[in-house]
Amino acid sequence: MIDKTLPSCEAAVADVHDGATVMVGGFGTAGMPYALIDALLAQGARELTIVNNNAGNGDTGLAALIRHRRVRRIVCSFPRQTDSQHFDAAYRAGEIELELVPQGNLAARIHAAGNGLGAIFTPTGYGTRIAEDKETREIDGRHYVLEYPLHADFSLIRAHRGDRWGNLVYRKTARNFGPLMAMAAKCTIAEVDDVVPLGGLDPEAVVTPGIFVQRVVATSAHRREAA
Amino acid sequence: MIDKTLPSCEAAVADVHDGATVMVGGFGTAGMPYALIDALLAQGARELTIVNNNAGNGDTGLAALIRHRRVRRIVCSFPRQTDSQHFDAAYRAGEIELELVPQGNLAARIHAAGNGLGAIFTPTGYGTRIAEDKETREIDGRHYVLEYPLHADFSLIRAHRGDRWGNLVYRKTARNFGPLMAMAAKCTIAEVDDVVPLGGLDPEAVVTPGIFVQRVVATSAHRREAA
Amino acid sequence: MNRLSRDAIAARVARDIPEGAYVNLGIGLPTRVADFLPADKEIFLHSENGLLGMGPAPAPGEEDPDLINAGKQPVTLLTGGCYFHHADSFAMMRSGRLDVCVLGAFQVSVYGDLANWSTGAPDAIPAVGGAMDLAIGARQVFVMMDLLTRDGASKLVAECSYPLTGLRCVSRVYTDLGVFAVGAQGARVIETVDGVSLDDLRRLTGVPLEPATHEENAP
Amino acid sequence: MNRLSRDAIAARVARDIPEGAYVNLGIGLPTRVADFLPADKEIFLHSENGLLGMGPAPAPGEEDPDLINAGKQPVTLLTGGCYFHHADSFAMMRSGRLDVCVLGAFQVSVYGDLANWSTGAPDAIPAVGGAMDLAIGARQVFVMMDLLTRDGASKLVAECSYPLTGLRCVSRVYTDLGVFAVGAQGARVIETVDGVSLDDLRRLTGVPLEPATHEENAP
Repeated sequence: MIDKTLPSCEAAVADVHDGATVMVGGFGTAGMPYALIDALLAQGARELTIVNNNAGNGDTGLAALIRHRRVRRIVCSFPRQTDSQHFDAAYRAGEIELELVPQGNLAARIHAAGNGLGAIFTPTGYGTRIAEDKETREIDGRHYVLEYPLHADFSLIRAHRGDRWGNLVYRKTARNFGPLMAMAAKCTIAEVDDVVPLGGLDPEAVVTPGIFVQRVVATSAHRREAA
Repeated sequence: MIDKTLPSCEAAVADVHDGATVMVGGFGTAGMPYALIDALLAQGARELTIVNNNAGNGDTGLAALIRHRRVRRIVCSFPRQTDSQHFDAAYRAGEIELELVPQGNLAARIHAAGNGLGAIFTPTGYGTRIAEDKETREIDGRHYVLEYPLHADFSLIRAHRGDRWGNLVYRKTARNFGPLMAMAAKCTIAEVDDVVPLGGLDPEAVVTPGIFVQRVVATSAHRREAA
Repeated sequence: MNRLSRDAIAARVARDIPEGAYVNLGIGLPTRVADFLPADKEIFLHSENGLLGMGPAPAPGEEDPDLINAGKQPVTLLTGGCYFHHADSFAMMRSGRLDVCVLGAFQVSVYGDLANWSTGAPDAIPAVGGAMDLAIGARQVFVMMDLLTRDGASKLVAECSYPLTGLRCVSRVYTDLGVFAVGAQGARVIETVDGVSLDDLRRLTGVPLEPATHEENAP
Repeated sequence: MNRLSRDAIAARVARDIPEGAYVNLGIGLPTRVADFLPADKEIFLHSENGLLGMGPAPAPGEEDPDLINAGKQPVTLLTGGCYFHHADSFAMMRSGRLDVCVLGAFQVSVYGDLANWSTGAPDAIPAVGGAMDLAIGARQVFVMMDLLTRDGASKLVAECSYPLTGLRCVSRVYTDLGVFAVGAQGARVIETVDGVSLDDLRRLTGVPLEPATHEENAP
């Protein structure tokens, strides 16, 4: 019997190595896998490359990882926010490297990795600083920039429900980057509100098929017994 | 009030012009929009370029379009089957042009159009006849072929249920190319078993958001009243 | 000189959005356009974080942290709306499915170049978000902004001095002093607010301005 | 000379598929492998037309024309299986998520080149389907075939004469006379059927063959 559920976030992130590239789901706080990030913080891995839309909000989650100097490099679209003080400080101190990627290109590059493509020509960013030193090409009268896929060693994502085969559904706009990041990592770890028995998810409505997910952890207080 | 439903397939395909590129959903017979194809046949448009996984089965649907010499060119992955006699005859008579595309590249090229990409580097077909005369590139030690997006003027697809905003859900493996083709055409026409009232589809389970669909026709005998 | 309030600019933008349009309202000022869309018309609001058919803010106490817009504010979903992931969401943009996108700007050139993501200050932390994707991803990009900076410099310019967000992407500029069509032909004045003349706008902006033709007047 | 039946070859392939593997069984002969997968192990069958967790053929009368496999035969879905569109389905392949793909072949080279989509006959109508995607899309590509054609020519060759499906993509070849590892090092014999010697295989195939090392024996 295949059971991808794990009893704790600690167990789920135990093998994240120093220097790993870790995608972290979420747009702002919606879909942010807080329990997995807390576990990663406690686990202690360093020199991480983080891929997320933002660079942390407030003092918890991704912001805490940055505050504790676990992040060497961040790939994101919108680091600067009113409550991104820990990133701001690390960046100004030269302690963190930033690769700024337009949000749609970020999604497309993660998706390109998940689709096994070698590179894509995307129109976003053409003629701007973002495309400086990048290969460009005119195709059918439109200008494109060549962008490469973003792969990860681990993806930490938050979903609504999962089953022991790793199938996932999300909740509202907390879906955001989760399904893409699940496709782009060697090891995808999902924290979910509930683990449901096999068959508890409508096969027509599964958003992330289990083939993209290696580990599932229920983090809700009202966790249910799995199949 | 926006209502994308139309009373008949005839009305839905009335403006398909001679020489149009028409994507036709379906893998074999699953997801094949038979009623729309019949209407297109009756409508009479000629010199069509058809994009479908196959090149018609038996005497109906796509096969009938070919038999009636409406198709100048077909882009597909698997034309030759035991019951593809109408394509076979037209091909051997030099009356139809064939662009053979591996099935995954076909999906990826349609998807690239739907994603607004200019081109993609895909590994499939590298080193084979399919890639002859195509640009190739080695990226991170793997070989890729440059492939261009497939766009369409019209996509004719079959879905299970739809609403007046064009949201669609599919049924089992009849989903296949439908969601991709909906994204790649200027005008997507969906035949559905039932039009349901707005709100009748779970917003978490909508597979094709209405933004990708221009026209919806209920073709089931047990058609319901829409919202 | 008469100036339109920000709400009045938002209302003016709303007038140019037809029923059935798929529309993305950028973070900040453009969000206000939603308040002026006619209640009797169905217009589809897209939020790039993954929803279509965005409704108004929820009643107090009804906020759901999993249901937010691109500005990370709580929103609602209309009946008939739906959710999707980021790749599909930006596919809608990149493939030209959005009819209108409304954005703020630091500068817009008479040719439709847009600068709205960075002032280029050397010590600023850069952040682009979805701005570049939106700039190139809608059939029509509407900018709403004050025509002048607080220092009186025109934000409608011959050439942007700030870092670009997108090349030749803006079609209309809605300001407190007038509405402009921009593009390959240069800037055209579609309308001015009461008491502001074409010559006033020429003087304030310092760029060549002509009245819009009949065709340019049609949004 | 002893030869394995096609079912026996299928059973031999099935032995090398571990629990939890994601597996695509190509159209035709490879489909039979499903009949020999152990009932007490969970193995995930993928069908490229858009399902994962494919179950056995339905009972007569229970067929659903909307639930078919890549060979267009009616199938079932296991509890816990799910549906998806073609782009996601081929994303699973291209991004290396399939552990094993089992394919038939016209020829396999000792270096793992595969020819299974066209005989190259000038009057043939070409059809490739998902063969090229599958060839490059699984972590391990297993080929099952008879070692010899009806005319006695070896299908394990130094270099494919038929049009290629994929370069250096096959890892193992399961035949009626023996099992081979193929790859950069050339062909190695993992096992022969009873009564067939290594020298017999060398003579029949005409290609250099060595016994597999311990490492090469591990699937």
